[in-house]
Formats: sequence, C-alpha cells, structure tokens
Amino acid sequence: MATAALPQERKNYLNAEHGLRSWLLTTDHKRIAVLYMISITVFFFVGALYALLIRLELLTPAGDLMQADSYNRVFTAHGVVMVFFFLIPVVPAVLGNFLVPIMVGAKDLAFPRINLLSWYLYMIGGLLVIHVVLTGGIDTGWTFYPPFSTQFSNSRVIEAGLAAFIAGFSSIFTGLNFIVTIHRMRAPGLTWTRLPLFIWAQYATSVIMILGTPVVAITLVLVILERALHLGIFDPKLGGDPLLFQHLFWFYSHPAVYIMILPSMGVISELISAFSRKRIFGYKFVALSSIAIAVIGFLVWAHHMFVAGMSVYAALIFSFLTFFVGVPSAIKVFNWTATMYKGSITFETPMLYAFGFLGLFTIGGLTGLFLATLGVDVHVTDTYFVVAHFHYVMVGGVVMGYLGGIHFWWPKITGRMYPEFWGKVAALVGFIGFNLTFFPQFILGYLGMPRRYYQYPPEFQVLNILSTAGATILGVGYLMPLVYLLWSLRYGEVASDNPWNAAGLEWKTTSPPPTFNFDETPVVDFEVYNYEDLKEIPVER
Amino acid sequence: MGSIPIWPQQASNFAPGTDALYLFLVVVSLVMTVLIYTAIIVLASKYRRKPGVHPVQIEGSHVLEITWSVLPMFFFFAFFAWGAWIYFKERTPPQHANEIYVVAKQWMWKIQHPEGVREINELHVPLGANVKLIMTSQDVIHSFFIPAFRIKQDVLPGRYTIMWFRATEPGTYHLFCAEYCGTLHSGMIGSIIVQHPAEYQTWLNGGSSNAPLAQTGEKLFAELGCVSCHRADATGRGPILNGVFGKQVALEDGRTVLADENYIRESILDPGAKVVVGYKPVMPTFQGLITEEQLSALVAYVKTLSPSRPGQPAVAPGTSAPRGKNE
Amino acid sequence: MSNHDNSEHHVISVGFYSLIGITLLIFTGITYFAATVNLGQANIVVALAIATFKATLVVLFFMHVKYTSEKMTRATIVGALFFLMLLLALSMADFATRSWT
Amino acid sequence: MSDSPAATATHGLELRHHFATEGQQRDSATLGMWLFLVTEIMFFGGMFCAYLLYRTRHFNEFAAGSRSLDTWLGGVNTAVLLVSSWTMAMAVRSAQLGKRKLLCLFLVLTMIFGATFLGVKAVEYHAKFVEHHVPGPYFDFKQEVKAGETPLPINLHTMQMFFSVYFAMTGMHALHMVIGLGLMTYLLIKSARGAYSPKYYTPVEMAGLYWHFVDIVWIYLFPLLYLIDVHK
Repeated sequence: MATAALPQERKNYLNAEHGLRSWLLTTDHKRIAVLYMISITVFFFVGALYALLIRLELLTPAGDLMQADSYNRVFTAHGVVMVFFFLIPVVPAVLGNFLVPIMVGAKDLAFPRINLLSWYLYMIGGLLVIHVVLTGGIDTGWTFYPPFSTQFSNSRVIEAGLAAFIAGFSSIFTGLNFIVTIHRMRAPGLTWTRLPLFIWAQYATSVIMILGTPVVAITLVLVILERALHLGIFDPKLGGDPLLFQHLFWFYSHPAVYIMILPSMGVISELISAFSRKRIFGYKFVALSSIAIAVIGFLVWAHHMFVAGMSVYAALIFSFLTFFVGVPSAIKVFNWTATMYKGSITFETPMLYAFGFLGLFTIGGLTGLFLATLGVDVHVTDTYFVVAHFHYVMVGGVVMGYLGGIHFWWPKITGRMYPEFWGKVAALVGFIGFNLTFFPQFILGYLGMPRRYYQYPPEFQVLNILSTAGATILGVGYLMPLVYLLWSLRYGEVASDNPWNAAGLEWKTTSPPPTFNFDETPVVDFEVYNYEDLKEIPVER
Repeated sequence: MGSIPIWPQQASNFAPGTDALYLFLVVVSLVMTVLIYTAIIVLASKYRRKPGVHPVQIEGSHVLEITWSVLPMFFFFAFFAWGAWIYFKERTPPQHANEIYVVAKQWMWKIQHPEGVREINELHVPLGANVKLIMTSQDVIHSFFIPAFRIKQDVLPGRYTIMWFRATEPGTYHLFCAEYCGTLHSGMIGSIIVQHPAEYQTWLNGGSSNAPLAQTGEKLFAELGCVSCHRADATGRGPILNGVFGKQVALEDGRTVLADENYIRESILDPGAKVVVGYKPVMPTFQGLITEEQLSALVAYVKTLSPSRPGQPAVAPGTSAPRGKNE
Repeated sequence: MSNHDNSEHHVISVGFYSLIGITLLIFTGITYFAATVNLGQANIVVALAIATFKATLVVLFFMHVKYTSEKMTRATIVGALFFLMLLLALSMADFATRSWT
Repeated sequence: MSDSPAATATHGLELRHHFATEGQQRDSATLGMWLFLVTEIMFFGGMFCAYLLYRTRHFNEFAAGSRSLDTWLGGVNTAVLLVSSWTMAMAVRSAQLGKRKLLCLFLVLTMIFGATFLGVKAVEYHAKFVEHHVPGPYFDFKQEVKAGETPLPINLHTMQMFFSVYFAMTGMHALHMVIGLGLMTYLLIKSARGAYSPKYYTPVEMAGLYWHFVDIVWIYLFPLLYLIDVHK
C-alpha cells in the first residue's frame, strides 16, 4: 500500500477548504453527501432509541414502563423519524448525492445550490420534528389518519405535519436534481445502456419522488388546514370521506417504500457485480425492472385499505395489480443470484451485506404476497405481520443495502479503509439480530396481535421477549459500524484509488475525489461493468 | 408463559379457508426461500475466487428472464383468485342473519342486539348462526378484529360498514380494535362469547328489559314525527317506506340506488342528497339531533317494514321467535 | 452527450402573442355562456373541454412548448398528466363503486 | 469550460462551473423547471381529486355554493390573470430581444395585474367572511332564491364542504400568486441592473413558466368553482 503521506498532498474535496463555513455553505455534492451522512446517522440513532423503548415496553404484557399516551408518542416518533428522516433520504441523499455526478462523469449535480437547499430543508424539518418530540410529541402514528389527527388528537399534529411537508420538499428537490443530472450531464460516450444500475435505480426513485411527494404534501396541508382553520375536507360530519385521506396518503406512501428500497437495490447491483467480478446478469432487465417498479408502484396503493371500508371492486383491482409489482422485484433477485454463476466471488464486508440483503429481501418480498392476497390480508393487516413484513423490507433491505454501500464506498468517501474483520462481524451480528427481532413478529401477527398496542394478552409474551432480545443484538450490530467507521477515519489503512479493483467511473478518480470529481472530463468508450478489461489481482499503487 | 403458540384458534366459518390459503402461501414462500438460499450458498461456494480461474462474462438470457417473470405469475394469479374468493364470501352477508348493531367510540364497543339486549365490549353470539354486524363509529376510525374468526373490518364515522361470520366453536375469543384510535387503543379490547343456542337463549332472556331494537325504532319514528309524512299509504308527503329496504330506488335526478343500511342512514341525516323520484326535498335533516344508537334503532325499524326481505333474526332453530310485524 | 445545444431562441411576434391572449379572453367569455345553457351532465364536459383548450394554448405558445425541439419537455407533461389521471381514476374506482350485495 | 470562449469572456458569471456549455445549462434549467411544474400538477391534483369526489357526492351543495360566489368578480379575475400571462410572455420576449426597459415595463405590468387579482380575491374572501360562509363554528348559509325558483335541498353541514374545497383550492392558488409576485420583484431588481441579455435570460423564462402554470390552474378553477350550476 501507498504511504500515508500521499493523499495528504493531493488536493481533494475534503481538504480543498477548511472551517465550518466551508461546509455549511458548500455546494459540492460530495460535501453535501457528508453533511447528510452525519445528520441522517443522528436521526437513525434517535429513531433507534425510540425502537428500543418500544421493545422494552413490550417485554411484558402489562403497560408498565410507560403510560399509554407516552407509548403512542414513542411509536409515532419512531415512525416519523425513521420514515421521513431516515429511510426516504438515506440512500439517495448520502450515496446518491455522492455518487450520481461521479458515476455519470459530471463535475456536480445540475443544481448545486438547490442541492444545498435540500439539506437545509431536511434539517429544518428534522429539527422541527425533534422539537415536537421534545415538547409534547405527537400521537397519531406516522400515518396521520383523520379524523383522529384532525379532530381528536391532543398532540402537535400541525408542527409534525409541517415537518414532514418540509422534508418532502427536500426529497422533491433531490429527485429533481438527479433526473436533470442523469439526463443532461452524462459524460461523452456514456449512453443509457452504459449507466451503472445504481444510476438506473436512482433515476426510478427520483421519478417517484417527483410524482408522489407533492400529493402527500397537499394531503398534509389539508390535514393542517382542517385542524387549524376548520376546512373539513376529510370531516365525515361535513360529508367528507376519511378514506379520501387514505387514498391520497397511500398514493405517495406506498410508492415511498420504493423510494426507500430501489436505491438500495441499486447498491446491491453494484456490490454483487464488483465482488463476483462480473457484468450483472440480464443488465437490461435489472435496469428496466427499476423503472417498472416505479411505474407499477403507483397502481397498487389501496392494498393498504382492504379492510378500510373500500369498495369490493376497487379492492379486487388493487389486489390484482399489486401482484404485478412482485414480478420486477423477483426479476432482480433472480438476476443477482444468476450473476454469481461462473463468477470469481470474494467475501468482503460489502458482499456479506449484499447476501444479507438478498436473504432478508426475499423473505420481505414473499410476505408481501400474503398482504396482496385479499383473504389473508383481512386477517393480518394492522397486525404484527405487517410490522414484520415492512421491517424485513425496510430494515432488512434498505439498511443492509445502505451499510453495504457505505462500506464499499467508504474508501472513496473518506480515503480510508474500514477494518475488515470488524466489518464482517458486524454484518453477521446484524443479520442474526435482525431475524431474531422480526421473525417472531410474523407469528405474532398471524396469532392476531394488533399493531400499536402497548399492552397485550399474556399468551403473546414469549414471542415478544424473543423479539426484544433480538433487538438488543441488532442494536449492537448497528453500533459496531458506527464505532469502527469513526475509528477508521483516523486509524484506518489509507485507501488506494480503486481498492476493490472495481469497474465504474467512481473508481477511476482519486480517493477521495477532487472537488470537481475528475481532473479531466472522462470519455466513456467502454461498456458498464467491464470486468473483462480489469486485471484479476488488485494492482498495488 | 409456556410453549410458544404458533397458530390461532379456528372458530368461524372463515378460519379454515383463510388458514388453508395461508398455509399454501407459506409453503410456496418456503420453497422459494429455500431455492434462493440454496442457489446463493451453492454458487457462492462453487465460484469463490480461486487462483487461475477467471470469471466468465455472461450477458444474460432472454429465455431465463421470461421464464422467471412468467412462472411466478401463475402462482400470483392463484393467490389472487383464491384470496378474492374468500374476500367475496366475507363481504357478502347471507340473507338470513342475526343483525347486530355495533357503535364504536373511544375506547369501547357498544353492542345492540335486535332483541333489545345491550352489551359493552362483549358480544354474545349463538353457535352456528349467521351473524351480521352493522357497525359505525361515533368519533374516529376503529377496526373490529376477531383473530379466531380471521376477520376484520374498519369501523368508520359517518357510515355503516358491514361484516358477518358464523361461529363454529363455542368459547371466548379476543376482540381487538385493530385501527389505531388514540390513547387507550390497546385497551379497546373485548370478548366474543360463542354459546350453544340454548345457552345463548338463556343469556338473552336474562339480559336487560329493553324493548327490541325495532320497537325502540318504531317509538322514535313516532316521536320524531317521521310518521306524519312517511305513511303506509300514498297520502304522506314522504315516500312510503314499506317494502323499500333491499330494493332499487329511483331518484329525482335519474339515478337509482340500492336501499341498504347506508342509504337509510343517509336519508335520515342528509335527506336532500338522494331524493326519491316524485317527492319534494322537504324533509329536515336529523344530523346532530339523534345519537348513533337511535339511528340504529330507526334503521332496524325501517328494515322491519320490508317483511319479504329477511332482515329479522334467523338464528338457529328454537332460539328466537321471528319478530317484526307482531305489533 | 453534453452538447445539447438544441434550445434555439425562438422569438414569437407581438401580434401572435396578442392573438393568443385575445383568443384566451374570448374563450373565457364562451366558458361563461356555455355554463348558462342547460346541457345537463354535459355542462361540466364542455367547461373542462374549453379549459383544456385554453390551457393547451398557454402551454404551446406562452410556455413555448410548440417551438422547443426538446422531447423531454413534452414527455414530462404527458407523464405528469398520465399519473394525475391515474390518481383520479383509481381513487374514483373506489368512491364510485361502493355499493355491494 | 473552454468550450465556449465567447461565453466565458462576456458572461462568465452566468455559466456555472459544472456545466460544459450554455446550452447544457439552459436545457438543464428548462428540464428542472418542467419537473418542478410536474410536482405542482400533482400538488393541485390532490385537491382536484377531493373536488371531484365531493362535487359528485354533494352536487346540490356545490351548486348552491357556486351560485353564492360572485361570478362577475371571478370572470374579471380570470381576464386579469390571462392578461398578466400575456404581459409575462411579452416580458420573456423582451428579454430574448435584450430590450431591458421593455422587460422592466412588462414585469411591472405583470405585477400590477397579479396584485389586482389578489386584491379582487381579497374582496371576495372578505365578502365570504361577512356572510359567514367560512367553515367553522360560525358558519351559516342562506340560499338566494329568485322568484319562481325552488331552493336546492341542501344540508348545512355538507354546505361547509364546498367552502372548504373553495378556500383550500383558491387559497393555495393565491399563495402561488404571492410567491410569483416575489419572483417578479426579484427579476425586476435584477433586470433593472441589467443582469439579463439575449444570451442569458433563463431566470426570466423560468419565472414565466411558473407564472403561466399558475394561470392554467385558475383557468380550471374558474369554471369548476364559479360556474357549477349557473344555468338554472
């Protein structure tokens, strides 16, 4: 490996400028990505703290740790923070921000100042939510269903709604920036079929952000207007239909789960390709399946409402359409698996996370079929079965993908390697802890334990204890990377420009990259994932 | 504490079917999971990096892509069709059923039997009889969930939602509110008590001395002055209500609607919304003037005016005499 | 890929802009008079048709879409309308078919 | 950046560092603006969805509510807004041709018309407040019935739904107008200082797109809110 002195002399985005001001006023997409990484990590651990409180309360059937009202505020805080301030932005805003311009060979995103604005909006929304949580909290659940949220809740719905609204605009601007960048700023020679699958995934995600987020934004505005000014759009007493809220809300919030999972799927494509040293099997199908998920994702929202009092005909339509979204997801899993065939596979930490993703997403996806099936959904909806299902997709899928990506691109982002041994241990601990936490919840759900209960009949206790025990292990699995990644910033091995000997434009620039990403605008005269052109053994620099 | 439970009790006509479909899904998912996990483990160990062995670049395979896109679809269609079939049955109450009115409020379930007995957070039902619940909420959205019956239906303010079941096992089962409804959401629980018909009858007789629901409705119908316009002959200013329930009604604006529970409800609360053809919109609204319980009674009464339609309790033989036009 | 120099500056004449403006005003009048005629259910259809015609004029000429060689702009508009229709149609699929049994 | 030496020489500040050419920059801005308008379409789309549902469900109340609105003021406002769209289009044209004074003039005119619209809107809102047509505890509504007409069968509770929809939709629209006026002010200051030229007038063009979009929303709102049932 190179001597530690070398990157110090090289100008890169981290040492180009110094001081807090140079960070808070930066328009460099890489610095903004780092800002996001820090703030999102904080929000993740805030959300995780609430998860811990939930699991502690559920250790016993009685409501002994908290009052009912406190518990309701705790799970709402967990949901709001995790959904709006962690899951939705995490991969696009951190990895996407850092990598999209580099992967398309651009100097920056199309609108760098809007990108910075996105981060500020995210922070304003986030701080507002923290403020709400610290000064009374909100008890509606992250779904804000009226008429509870509009007329009955005595908590701070308006501020929380406003916070989600502001965070929504952060997300809209990120999506807008990505689409324009991918369309307009690709390097010469970089055709659509030469784009990494991560870019395809980010593109599909951005489409959803653009189309879906404004709908939930106006829905939250209407809730706020009803609460503050008596404009009773959802008020049954005025002839309003509370189900209208649910339709508008899920029109965004179902596709929003694809906002969360698609970017992670993009990460997994990169990881599996890099550590199998192979072009992704069925590149075009994987790329188009991202777009298909984005489009079909908008046709299925009302499967959240099969018992909500919806029309039977509409339930039929939505159940039928929901199955179609399973197809592109299945295509991805099969193609990733097939990529390993005749590969040359190694098992570094990012690859372990990719395996974890495959394992957990498979279960998460398959249990989604249960919820699409009308007869079964009636029984399991609003129970812990649903909770388990979406945690398998959201936590098992999104977080595994994010952590895999963070480890993979850590040398590029920071110029340092993470400690491989601890990385592998953490990946393993996380996987085991995760399954122990959430698998029992499938059984709990089928037994009939409803969501959002802080006390429950005693026969559910054993499974709840298992779940809480698992959550402890899972917590360790998440704390470990925090510790050793911070450690590596100072003591980690200095990374070469391409430590994985991986394909992709991001590995052709220095680690960390210079402010404008490339010293010379790259000309792309090679196919994507061109592992046949790369030498087998990493070249020492 | 004890052994880990993995299967809920089966106590309704819907439970076996739902469980069978669930098992089918579990088996298919298990097979898929095992296949994918095996493939990953086998491929990962077989093609782990070895000196001198180079990866083979493969573009993909259209045959494989189409196979693994289309093959799952057959399973998906099977899940869909089977699930839809169960859902249809759940959403189609039988003609003959014990009709029980449920009013939910933060945080209790108020139940009115047609015989006049009222319960809170408890629902007694006879074994083997069809029971239809006509449910509404006074405040926020709740959800009536009986895990042992495998059924659940949200209960909404401002309208009725319907669910039905036939209990198949005597016993006491959990009733949960499954839609988050505020502070004591997890306290909004109760019991479904399934009794043998004879026992049930004894329980009914030992219940309160309230008049049957439809009778209460009839009294209200007179007290509120409904009867002065809605007469049994064509002399009234309002439409004749006899024989209306369950029929298609032609409206002033050319539409027709089915006269179901929600239509009667709406006609009382918002009479101008769907005016029957040939009548003037002169009826005042009763929104805010009567309670949900009174509304239930009125609806129950109007239903008894359509005797050809079996809206009366038709519980298992020997449990209850047919009521209705016995006044 | 980066040389998208296809946004030529197309300058529309004052006369043509004014023509469009006057057409829009005239059709506002037509909207009103169409509404005063009893067409039953067709009133709303006529009103929306006129509004859509006016909106199309604004998009094509005031917003220069007619003169742009940029395919993405048109794709974007069509895409947005498609998803808007999806929102309206699929939610109405519920509201319009509530009665059952 | 050396692709367009002329640009760097005369308008170096306008070409931001990360774009290769001015064309790329302009195209990016245009695409970005249209994507933003997509979000605006979906934003208003949520309210149109509510409108569609409640109009079909509570047609009588919507008809009665619509008649209580001042069609004359609504029509005038439509005209005012259309004229402001024309002045905005002319402002963009002036920018294209590099006529700075005309640009400023048309921006001022657009602002005047925009402000007129908001003024008329305020008059209408005021009337609604006075008549207790604002949803809430003080809501009241009496139908105006001309001789020989039968009043519509309306429900006073449901009546508030029309006004809820009316205030939500027109309020959001008015908010967009206010933001538009802010943009115009910014453009006016910049163009008075000569910031725009035939080579670089993207901000004017983008603000124009926004302004026209807000106009289009009103083109739909006018018949949908004011002209529901005027023929009876």
